[in-house]
Amino acid sequence: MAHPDHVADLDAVRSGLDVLDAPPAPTARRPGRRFARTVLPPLVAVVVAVAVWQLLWAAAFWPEYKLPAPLTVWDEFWARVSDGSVFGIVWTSMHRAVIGFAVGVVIGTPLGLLVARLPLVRSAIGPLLSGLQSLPSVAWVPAAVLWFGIKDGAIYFVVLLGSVPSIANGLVSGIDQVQPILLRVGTTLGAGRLAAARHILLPAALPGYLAGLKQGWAFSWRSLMAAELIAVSPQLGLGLGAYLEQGRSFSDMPTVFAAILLILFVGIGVDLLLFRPLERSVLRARGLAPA
Amino acid sequence: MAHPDHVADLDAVRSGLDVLDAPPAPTARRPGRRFARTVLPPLVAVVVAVAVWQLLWAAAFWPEYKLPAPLTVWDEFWARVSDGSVFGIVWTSMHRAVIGFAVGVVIGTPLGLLVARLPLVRSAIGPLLSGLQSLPSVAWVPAAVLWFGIKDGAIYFVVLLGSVPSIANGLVSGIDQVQPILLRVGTTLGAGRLAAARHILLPAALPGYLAGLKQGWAFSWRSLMAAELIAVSPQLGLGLGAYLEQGRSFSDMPTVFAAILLILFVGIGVDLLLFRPLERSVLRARGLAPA
Amino acid sequence: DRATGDTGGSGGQDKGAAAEVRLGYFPNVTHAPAIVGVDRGLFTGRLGATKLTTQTFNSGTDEANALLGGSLDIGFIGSGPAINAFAKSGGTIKVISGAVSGGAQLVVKPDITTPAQLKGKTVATPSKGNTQDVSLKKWLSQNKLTDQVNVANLDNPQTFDAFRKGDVDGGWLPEPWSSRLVVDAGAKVLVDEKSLWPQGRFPTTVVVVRSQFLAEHPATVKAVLQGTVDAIDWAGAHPAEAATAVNDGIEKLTHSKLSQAVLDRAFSGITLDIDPDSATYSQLAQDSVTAGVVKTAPGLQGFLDLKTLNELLAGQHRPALDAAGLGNG
Amino acid sequence: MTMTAETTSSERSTAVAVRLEGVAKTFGDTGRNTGTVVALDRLDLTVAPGEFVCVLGASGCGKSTLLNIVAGLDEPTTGTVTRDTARPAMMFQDSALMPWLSAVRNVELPLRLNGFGRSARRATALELLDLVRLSDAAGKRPHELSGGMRQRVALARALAATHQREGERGRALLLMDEPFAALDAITRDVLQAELQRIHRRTGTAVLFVTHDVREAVRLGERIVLLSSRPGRVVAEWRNDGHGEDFRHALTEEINARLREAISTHGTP
Amino acid sequence: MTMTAETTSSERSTAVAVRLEGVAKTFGDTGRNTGTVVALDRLDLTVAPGEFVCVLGASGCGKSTLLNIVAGLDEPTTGTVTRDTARPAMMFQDSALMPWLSAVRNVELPLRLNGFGRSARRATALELLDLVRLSDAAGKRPHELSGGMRQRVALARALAATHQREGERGRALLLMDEPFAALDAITRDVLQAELQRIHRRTGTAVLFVTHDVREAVRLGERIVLLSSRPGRVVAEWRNDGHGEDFRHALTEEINARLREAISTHGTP
Ligand SMILES: Nc1ncnc2c1ncn2[C@@H]1O[C@H](COP(=O)(O)OP(=O)(O)OP(=O)(O)O)[C@@H](O)[C@H]1O
Ligand SMILES: Nc1ncnc2c1ncn2[C@@H]1O[C@H](COP(=O)(O)OP(=O)(O)OP(=O)(O)O)[C@@H](O)[C@H]1O
Ligand SMILES: [Mg+2]
Ligand SMILES: [Mg+2]
Repeated sequence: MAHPDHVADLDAVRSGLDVLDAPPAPTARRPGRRFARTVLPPLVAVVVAVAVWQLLWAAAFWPEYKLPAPLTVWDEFWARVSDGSVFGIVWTSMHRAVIGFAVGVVIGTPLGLLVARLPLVRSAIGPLLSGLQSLPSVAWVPAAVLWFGIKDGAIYFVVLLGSVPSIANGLVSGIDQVQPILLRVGTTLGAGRLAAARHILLPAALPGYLAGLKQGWAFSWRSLMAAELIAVSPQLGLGLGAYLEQGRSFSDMPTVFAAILLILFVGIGVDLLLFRPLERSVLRARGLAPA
Repeated sequence: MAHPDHVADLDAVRSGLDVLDAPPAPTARRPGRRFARTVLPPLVAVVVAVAVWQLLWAAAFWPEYKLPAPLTVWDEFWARVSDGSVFGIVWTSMHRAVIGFAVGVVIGTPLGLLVARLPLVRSAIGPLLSGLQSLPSVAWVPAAVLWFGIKDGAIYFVVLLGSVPSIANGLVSGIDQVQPILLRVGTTLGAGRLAAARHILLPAALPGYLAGLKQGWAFSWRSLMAAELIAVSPQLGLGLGAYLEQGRSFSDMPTVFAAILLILFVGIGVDLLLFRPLERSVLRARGLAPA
Repeated sequence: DRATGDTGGSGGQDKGAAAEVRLGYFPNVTHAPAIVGVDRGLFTGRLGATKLTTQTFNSGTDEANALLGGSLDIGFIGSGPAINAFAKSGGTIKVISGAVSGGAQLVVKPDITTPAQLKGKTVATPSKGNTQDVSLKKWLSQNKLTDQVNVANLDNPQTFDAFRKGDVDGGWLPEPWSSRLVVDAGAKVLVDEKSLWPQGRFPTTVVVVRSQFLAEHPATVKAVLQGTVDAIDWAGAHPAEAATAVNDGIEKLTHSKLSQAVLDRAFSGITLDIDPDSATYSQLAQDSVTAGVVKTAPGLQGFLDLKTLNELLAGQHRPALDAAGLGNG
Repeated sequence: MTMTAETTSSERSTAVAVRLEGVAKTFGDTGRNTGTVVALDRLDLTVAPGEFVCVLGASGCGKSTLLNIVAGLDEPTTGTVTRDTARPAMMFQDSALMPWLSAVRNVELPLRLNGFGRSARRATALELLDLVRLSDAAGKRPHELSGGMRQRVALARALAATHQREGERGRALLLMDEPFAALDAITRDVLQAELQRIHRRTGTAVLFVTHDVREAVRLGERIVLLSSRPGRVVAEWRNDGHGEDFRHALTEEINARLREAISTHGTP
Repeated sequence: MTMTAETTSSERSTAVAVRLEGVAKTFGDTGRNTGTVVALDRLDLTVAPGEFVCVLGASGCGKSTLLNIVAGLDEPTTGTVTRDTARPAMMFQDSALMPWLSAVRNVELPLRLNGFGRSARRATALELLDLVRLSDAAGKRPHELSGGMRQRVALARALAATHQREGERGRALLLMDEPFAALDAITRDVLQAELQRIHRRTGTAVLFVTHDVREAVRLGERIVLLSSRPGRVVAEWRNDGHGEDFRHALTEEINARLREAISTHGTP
């Protein structure tokens, strides 16, 4: 065993380090460390991915039209950025997705609550929800056009049919995992049906519900991309889905890749800025913080 | 208060009923009751939905081409059944979906485990997974066709890009909700990293993981539908996605509706026959059985 | 320093007849020669021991990608995707024959009778930058209507639905959709694209082949071309039967068929012909610049390779076709 | 099988807070062939209004099941439960705090559910936390508390649940399942005294499950012993004597009877 | 901050099973400004091989934290922990059974993790369940067990974790956090005797947290009293006398000291 004094010295150093490590109060250093921990690794991952791509391309395994050069894609991307059209494209899709998702949450949450808590409703429409989830969005496009016309209404219809079942199902499985003892506690504390849902069921199911919301967001976003293919017209504006389709219909791989990257960025951004912090705070508050 | 004797009588009757209700041993009656509880309500829901549809149609709010008559759809459906082609269609899609999903589980599970347990991996590729989830499957179709050709390979590529991120994300959020005490117990019982994953983490995360699998199945199924639109050939066979597209490309609403119904049926069937029983048994075993 | 493509140029040597040839087309009237040829066994008859595998597509882009990805050898494809794929891939594919020409119209609501009445209205085309889109935009600019008409890009079936619902006022559409709008939805023809081209001919469907396949298996390509010629000749001799045969072929592939009225009208609008209308491609490429969908016209040098076709024609004592300067030189 | 929460003033309902008659509870096989468990059988028990009844019994004899039935959380398989009180407040065997709420908000929860105003809520909750000696842990989440601290928060919460708004009918009933099991002797002492004070002051009827015979003798006005397999009342004592000696003797007697009750069964 | 699991035979490591020197543990603020909690401070404690040490202390004084540190589950903020034993088996304060495993499979789990064969596993597990008087609940899931039954399953599981395969080095160490808190007096009696028997037979060192002074006096060879805020060893007794009287006197003394230790602090 090491000499005690020496150990003590080392410990002093280490505990000194620990003080830096475990902030006793939110210090100014925090944002920097946080950046290093949350933003840097995905950035590194992206850089590595691009490097591999560049290598693959440089090795010329595949002809250019099969795998465009990163630079070509970047040029296309940058052209969209520098002429400003990228902001319009992202904004068009983003605001639709946000509205569609919000409406999906407003409809899906009570629906999920009903399905989870009323056995009859569960067995009647529970499987239907799962069935609807597996219906591809394109299936609804003809009906949407006929019923709602080439308007935003048709797009929202398709998006909602994608997001609502998924959000509802997420809530159902979140609720299914709630410890029954908490509900019994609620009853003895005087919670009625509604109060129990509001004060016990929903907060208790929150971690699972959040997971469902995340998947629901992915569903609405994908459905939106499909819905945006319905029509490209000045009234509807050019969204990400339509931009992707443009690349596709011109057999223009750089545009297709630029669109994929844009969609990825938006997805990653939403995850990093919205879902990740939400999840962290919810899990932290319950002592479930991830490793 | 009611007369005690009377109450006793009533109780005798009720407890008699209860004995029927709470089976002391698995009796032959059970399957019947189970049927009544799990299969009947969705059937009733379907019947109600069809009735409403028929009414809407009969009221002739909308011209026939906007809302086909249930009977017309049924005729189309029945034509496919009676010439036997429906089985081929469903089988083609079904076996691809099952294979794609199985491979997705095999890839997504260790991936999810890594993301959930290694903070570095989590911050590096966690957001990427969510980003990939929100990429519509059609985005991959041109690349898949170029890279893999018109083979099953292209279809599986698209399906995997849909299912893997979703399954991995499901597992991650399942693991995040595991009570840390269980992992500490595992450590004191002598579990190493791998053994802890196998014997504690995965079973503990099972309810959340199952929810993720369900969403993952929906994702693979939808991606499959998108992938099946690429091409129809004797080698590839006609799947549900291609069948739907046929209806779409002719603006043939009865076919579109028949395809939607078929996809719904398959989705509901998979839910009722696979996920529901799995969920029930997992939740039951933990005393979390749904209401 | 990079390869222009693993299948680029016409490298590779003649390896005789292929064991298998993979043929792609659409289940659509504009692909009539392919449907007739497959259905009546005209290709297999000419191919002998070579196995014919068919694949049907819904999107020209996917079919072009399949050709570029090497999972298809010969394809019947729209002229637009063919030009695109050629330009993007640096000559990985070539057009070896025409198949169908004509068959696109601007159909509109019956109360619109002059171009000027389109002001403020919405007209649909299948997708941005495709043949009909370019034609419409060029026509609009010629009529000084650019920016006064809303151009929406919609899948043809969606255009049909949207027109019936009243969301769009017309469409510049290929067959059979222009016929469907006229027959099933009461639209009227405002412009027939035929009237805009010399002799009323413009390429709708052409036959393309992977350059490498052509170099390695010219005999197989020749056999497929022979089958195409047979199909077109047969259809020319039996127009009514041909229409029915196409409809039956479509039904076999898709479980759906066109109504007789639509079929007849659509068939009368198209011409089955092996002539690829070589002279029009430079114009088509130029038009897309005029219409403002691309900035520079793609170079089409080497786009056409009519050698095999001309050999065939020579064998039948028919006049050779000219590549209008887009051949291999 | 009937659960009647009567408030009509019949001659009996004024005399009891809770009456169980012939109550039995069987836990059915949940499909894994482990057979059924008869937790309670033909159990009769009456709690008078304002009475403090302690329940003793071997581990697994059905005490928690009994409380659940009284609280109306479980239905008895047979038998009747009559309750003439307001909704009973219950303190569960495991503290079962809401993991997403801090200690003080856990205590506030019943007040909130019963419509108390924000400031009244906070004041009462802090008072109760002070009572259980946890004022300075008010802002902590359950996972940051020690086992005994969690139990004390649960105690404060159960006490908060007995608070009634003006105009609420029925007298309070408090069901407690080994509330002091995780506490050191001194804290337990203090809280026993507090509980007794509250009981005397408010006239709340208490049904109190414990394993500590001396605790039962200290607190209970009546002590009930359950047998196990099946749970049934096998002995009852009125704790109406006085002095250290009486208590000591009673403790000894109960201990002996408990040992006997347990050893007559194969498994304790 | 150093955790050394030594096996080299220095003169000291043969003499101790566990040695804590100047151990402190501070729980940091997790971002909600509730301030830091100093749970342990400059704590020194040694457990000799095969020794049975009982730890007493007020609720929330840091006993569970101490066990976690000894088990290596938490790192001390400062100080050194030396352990010369095999991986310690721990019984947590809340039973923490795996909810998806039946009672017997919960007990089998440590055996499985340590590579015992299937039949040996089952036999040992059933034996241990019999020891805790739960043979006929072997097939039940945790949610079907009473609180005391769950605690007994956890006890059986902890005992199973002390089983070592042949060739495993180090003597066993058993850490127990209020293992009998939820048990009735009689069952507790029986299990205390069993535990003592196992301790004597196998020479397992035991660090035993309890709130029951009499239990500590009955079981412990040494009894350690922790103060609270911060937790530190404030008194120690060797339980080396004999007879009922010695025990009674010791109990009284410890109780008095405990009361004193607790009342010197603002909150118990
Ligand atoms: N949900 C359940 N399913 C099946 N059996 C159960 C269930 N709940 C309790 N039991 C059984 O009922 C019996 C009584 O349980 P109960 O929890 O009432 O015991 P208890 O007297 O509170 O014991 P303890 O003092 O250990 O807490 C036990 O044998 C237990 O296994
Ligand atoms: N994860 C944690 N985060 C913050 N504080 C904690 C955490 N764990 C324990 N504490 C605090 O440390 C102190 C000691 O807790 P510990 O669980 O060790 O007490 P204990 O002696 O076991 O008490 P009990 O007898 O009530 O179980 C308590 O004040 C507690 O609030
Ligand atoms: Mg109990
Ligand atoms: Mg503790």
